[in-house]
Amino acid sequence: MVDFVKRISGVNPRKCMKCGKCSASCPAYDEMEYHPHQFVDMVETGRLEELMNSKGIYTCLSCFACVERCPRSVEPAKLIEAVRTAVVRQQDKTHLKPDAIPALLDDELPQQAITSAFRKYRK
Amino acid sequence: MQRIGVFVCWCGSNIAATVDVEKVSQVLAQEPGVVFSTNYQYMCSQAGQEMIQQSIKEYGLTGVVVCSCSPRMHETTFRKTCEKAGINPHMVEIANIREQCSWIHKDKEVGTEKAIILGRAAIAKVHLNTPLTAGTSPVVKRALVIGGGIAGIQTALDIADAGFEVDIVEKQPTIGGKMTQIDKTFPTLDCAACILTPKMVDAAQNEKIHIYSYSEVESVKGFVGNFNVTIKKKARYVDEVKCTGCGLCTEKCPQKKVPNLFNLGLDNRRAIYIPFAQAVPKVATIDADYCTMLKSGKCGVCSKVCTAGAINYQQKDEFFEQQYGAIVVATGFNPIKLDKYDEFAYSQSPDVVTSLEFERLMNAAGPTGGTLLRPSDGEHPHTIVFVQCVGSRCDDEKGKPYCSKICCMYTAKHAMLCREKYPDTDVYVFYIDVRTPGKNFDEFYRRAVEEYGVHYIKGMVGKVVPQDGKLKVQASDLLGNRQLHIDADMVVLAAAIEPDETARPLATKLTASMDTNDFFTEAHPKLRPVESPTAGIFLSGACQGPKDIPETVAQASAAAAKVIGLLCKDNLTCNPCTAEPNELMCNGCSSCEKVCPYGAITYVDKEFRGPNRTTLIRRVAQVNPAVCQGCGACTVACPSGAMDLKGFSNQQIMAEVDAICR
Amino acid sequence: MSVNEQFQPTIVAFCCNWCSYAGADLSGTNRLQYPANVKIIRIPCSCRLNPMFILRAFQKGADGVILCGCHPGDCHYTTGNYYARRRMTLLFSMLDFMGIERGRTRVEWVSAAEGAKFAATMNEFVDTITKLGPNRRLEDLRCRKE
Amino acid sequence: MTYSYFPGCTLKTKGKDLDRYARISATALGFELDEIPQWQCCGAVYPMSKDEIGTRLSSVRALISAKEQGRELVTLCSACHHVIKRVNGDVRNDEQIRDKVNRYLKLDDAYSGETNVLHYLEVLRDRIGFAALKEKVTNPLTGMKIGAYYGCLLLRPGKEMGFDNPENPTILEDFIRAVGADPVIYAKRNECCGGYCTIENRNYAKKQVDGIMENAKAQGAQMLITACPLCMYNLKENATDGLEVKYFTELLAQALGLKEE
Repeated sequence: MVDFVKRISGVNPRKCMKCGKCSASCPAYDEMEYHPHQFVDMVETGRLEELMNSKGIYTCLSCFACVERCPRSVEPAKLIEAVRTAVVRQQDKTHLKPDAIPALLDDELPQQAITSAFRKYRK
Repeated sequence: MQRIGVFVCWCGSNIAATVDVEKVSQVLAQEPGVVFSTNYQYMCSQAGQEMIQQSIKEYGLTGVVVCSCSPRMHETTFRKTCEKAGINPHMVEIANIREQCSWIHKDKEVGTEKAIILGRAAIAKVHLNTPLTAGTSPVVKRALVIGGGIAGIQTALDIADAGFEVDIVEKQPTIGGKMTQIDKTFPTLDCAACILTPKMVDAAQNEKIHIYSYSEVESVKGFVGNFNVTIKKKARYVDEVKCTGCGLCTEKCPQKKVPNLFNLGLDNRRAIYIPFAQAVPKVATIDADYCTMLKSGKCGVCSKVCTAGAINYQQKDEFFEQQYGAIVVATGFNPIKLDKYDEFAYSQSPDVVTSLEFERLMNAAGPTGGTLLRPSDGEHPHTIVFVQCVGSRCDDEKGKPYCSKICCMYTAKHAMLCREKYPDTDVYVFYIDVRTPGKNFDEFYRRAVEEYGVHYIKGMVGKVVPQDGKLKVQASDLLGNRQLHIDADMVVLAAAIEPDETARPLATKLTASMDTNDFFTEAHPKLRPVESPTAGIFLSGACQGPKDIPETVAQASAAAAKVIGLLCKDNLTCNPCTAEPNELMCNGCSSCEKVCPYGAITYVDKEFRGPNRTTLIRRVAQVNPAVCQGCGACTVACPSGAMDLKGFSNQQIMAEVDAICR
Repeated sequence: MSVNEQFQPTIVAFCCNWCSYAGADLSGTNRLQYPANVKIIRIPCSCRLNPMFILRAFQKGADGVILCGCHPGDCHYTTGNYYARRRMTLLFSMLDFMGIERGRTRVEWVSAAEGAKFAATMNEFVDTITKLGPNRRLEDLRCRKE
Repeated sequence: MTYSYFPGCTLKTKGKDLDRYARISATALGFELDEIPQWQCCGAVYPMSKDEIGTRLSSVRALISAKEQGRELVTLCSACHHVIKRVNGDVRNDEQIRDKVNRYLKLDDAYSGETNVLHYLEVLRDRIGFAALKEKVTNPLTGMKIGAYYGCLLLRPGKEMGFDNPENPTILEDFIRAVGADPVIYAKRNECCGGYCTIENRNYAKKQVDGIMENAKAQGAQMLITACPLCMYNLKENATDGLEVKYFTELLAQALGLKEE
């Protein structure tokens, strides 16, 4: 599984020097129980189970601030996406069900938001 | 037929672990001409060398092959060994079975086989070796130091002390370099100017030292012992001899809005200026980019106020040539540009400064007179955030891959000085690692934490948002596992340092090599740290790698010692591996003359015996062995094959090719 | 085919003394592996390489020849590598004309600091030559062993 | 000059203004936007996993359409631009993805990333030129203090997008100057607005937007402009006490005197 995450993300967590730039840049820091720098470390040390059960993987905005600023080009956002992909591809692990959508809508919400959320939260 | 001895070295286990040295010496013993073959634990040791010498005498060897480490390591050693035993040093060949064999292969069989082939190639070459005698060339007893910072000054002072002439070429109007901009020095906290300016004065007053300020090296020709350098003296529009340095012009000049580069643009100066009060030489310089007189021909105030009549708007760049025996590079460093790291808002707020700017803000001679004030509003800052490793230790595309080395210590110094002068300030330092390997360095850092109450936080700053006169700092605290939000008054960035931008073109002029970061490479990373691989070029200070002041001074003196060692000699032994034409084959076509980068080849008319007792006069090439450096360009250009290179002759190289392909 | 699997090419590498030979030493110092097929011959400068040497190597059964020199502009002798570059361009186009695969010869600039590049280049080159198979066109059969 | 044009789903519905003003301004500035036939939604988020091929296909189809027309492809919505530009980069640089995409689509002519993807703003900057734009302005918005809101998608990752300096962009500021107004620089102009997470967690988006608004106001902005419908939504709907937000194309049309009052 760790290999799968490394392969589809294309990230080498070994490049991380544990400087904390990603967690310093992350706008979603307070929404996550495992923060970006921990994320990288947990993938490296194989603690994937905890990550996959974490709600934090759905709060990453994919804003690429960590990717842009990481001095070692580790690209934590890609790891988070890979773990989330690994989860939502499992049966019954869809995070957002179509039935739930109408309740979330308002008149102004752009299609883009729904499409994005669907792409991020289900397969 | 040569009588060849083969000596296979184990290099402890370095070679013996992946190469069966016993087998190598046995197989090579079967090669034609080999009369003796053996192996030994350390061939370069005293005992090993004695063994070689004894064998030479015992077996009457005429040639020696040593299978050992790289010839770049011990070729000279073994040549000397053999010379003492009475054979020509150029009858020795090294088969590199360590760097190019045992260290790169894991399989013993493969390594052994390759070692044998490399040994055979060396034997094949020795068969064709001829005794060579080196000529000599005279040494010009004068040294050039490029760069007049603390490194260049120290090197020049030491060389001058030994009694040799030294010229310093400095591109700025004054010598002194980066150290003049620094306030205090770690870990002793003594004032930089107090220890530097006396040295600057020493250099200026020393009879043996000549300072060319506001000058640059234009071109370099020649070789060790005899460099011919063209120096460009840039027009400063002021007669250096007449100017007394009174400074009246710098007060009267009406062009007041010129960024003061000495203070890193934190305040302004005039278009005619003396960088700072202790400048050496203390001579005014006109900044041509801003001077109204030079741009539009209207003004001339400085010329009117100058009682010495030193102003000369017609001055032009001057070029002159000088001969040197040795050249020292001391081009130093600069902090990197920060446009790639604007998450720190460096371009958006004047209160985000680099550490060097911070030095100026703390300096008594700086723009604020030594009181720490925010550049934006001149208020005292109460919360200061220091960020380390800005642009250092990065992936190649994100910044500099190396550690800039000095930042941890100067940041600790800044933090400590802030807390000492202004105990009401909160000081935060964000670090990845604190690196303090130096005498009294870690003690210094601990003092900053324990006695001065500086908050050291393991983490990084991710974003700085200037808002409402504050700098909102968003950062990570990895040990506290939280994201911090600090309202700071100032943010200080420890920007990575990089070699000066003049270093790369200079390296090309000197044919000195550089690493991928544009730092000069040394001849050997451990054993010859102050010499460049190019003979006669020496390295001093941060041009070779990031360094603090004590290290820079140590290296500067070391470089001086090497220069003195060179200049002490009246003559240098030349490289005996020079080109040599076979006059009978030379047809005088001049092909070789055209490709020679040193102008070592000339043509002479020579008498030859023709058929039927006639005499012919033919034009043939002649090589000056003192000038020839032995590159071999001419040997390939020669259409008739008359030109050959001693020590690397066509026959020798082809013998090696044959031995490898056999 | 098993013959191809066992094929161990003979490769001659000419390295200039100042940059590439030092680069090769550095890759040794850093213990970077490359195949033993590569045998290095030290020459003072890449411009010392007479095209004749390359032909001789092929004649004697080499399967690939590579020349390594200082980066353009960094030559110890100022301009030697420029000469080498021009000469090799000519030689290679002649070899091409003769039907020798373009991959059998190569020029690479390796500085004294580029141990990793040296090893990587050699790995690549050995790979290329192994794929190309033995050099038969230029080999002088009279020189063949056995 | 005619460019192939990919409007994207939102520009046909909630983001109509962004599209409409862009088209009329283009005509006035002397270039045409030719909508590519039968385009499909780009998917709105870039699939970061290397093994996602299906989600990359709609972008590739759009890129191929432009290639067949022999034109550059212009996008307007930040999200579409981000996705299409990066997918194009993948096809160009990642051999595996290129191979898989081509096999899947069974193309007669292999596609390997030949199309050049431009954002509308890049057309203004690099093809028209802001100086030329300035000359065409008939109704300069003098005295308006406008903050540019970039968000994340246009700028990052800087290496792949190649749009502007990702930490200190200037393209929208230059645009604001060109239409006669004064740009206000504020640091949070490249902070994320909360994106799609607003669907699940509105408070979270609110926090982001309030921070951005506060920063822009403190620096003196009277209005924000953006190129992204989702940023627009978040900035408008989730701000506690927000500034007015407009699409940059509306401002452009206004300055060119094309906007009906």
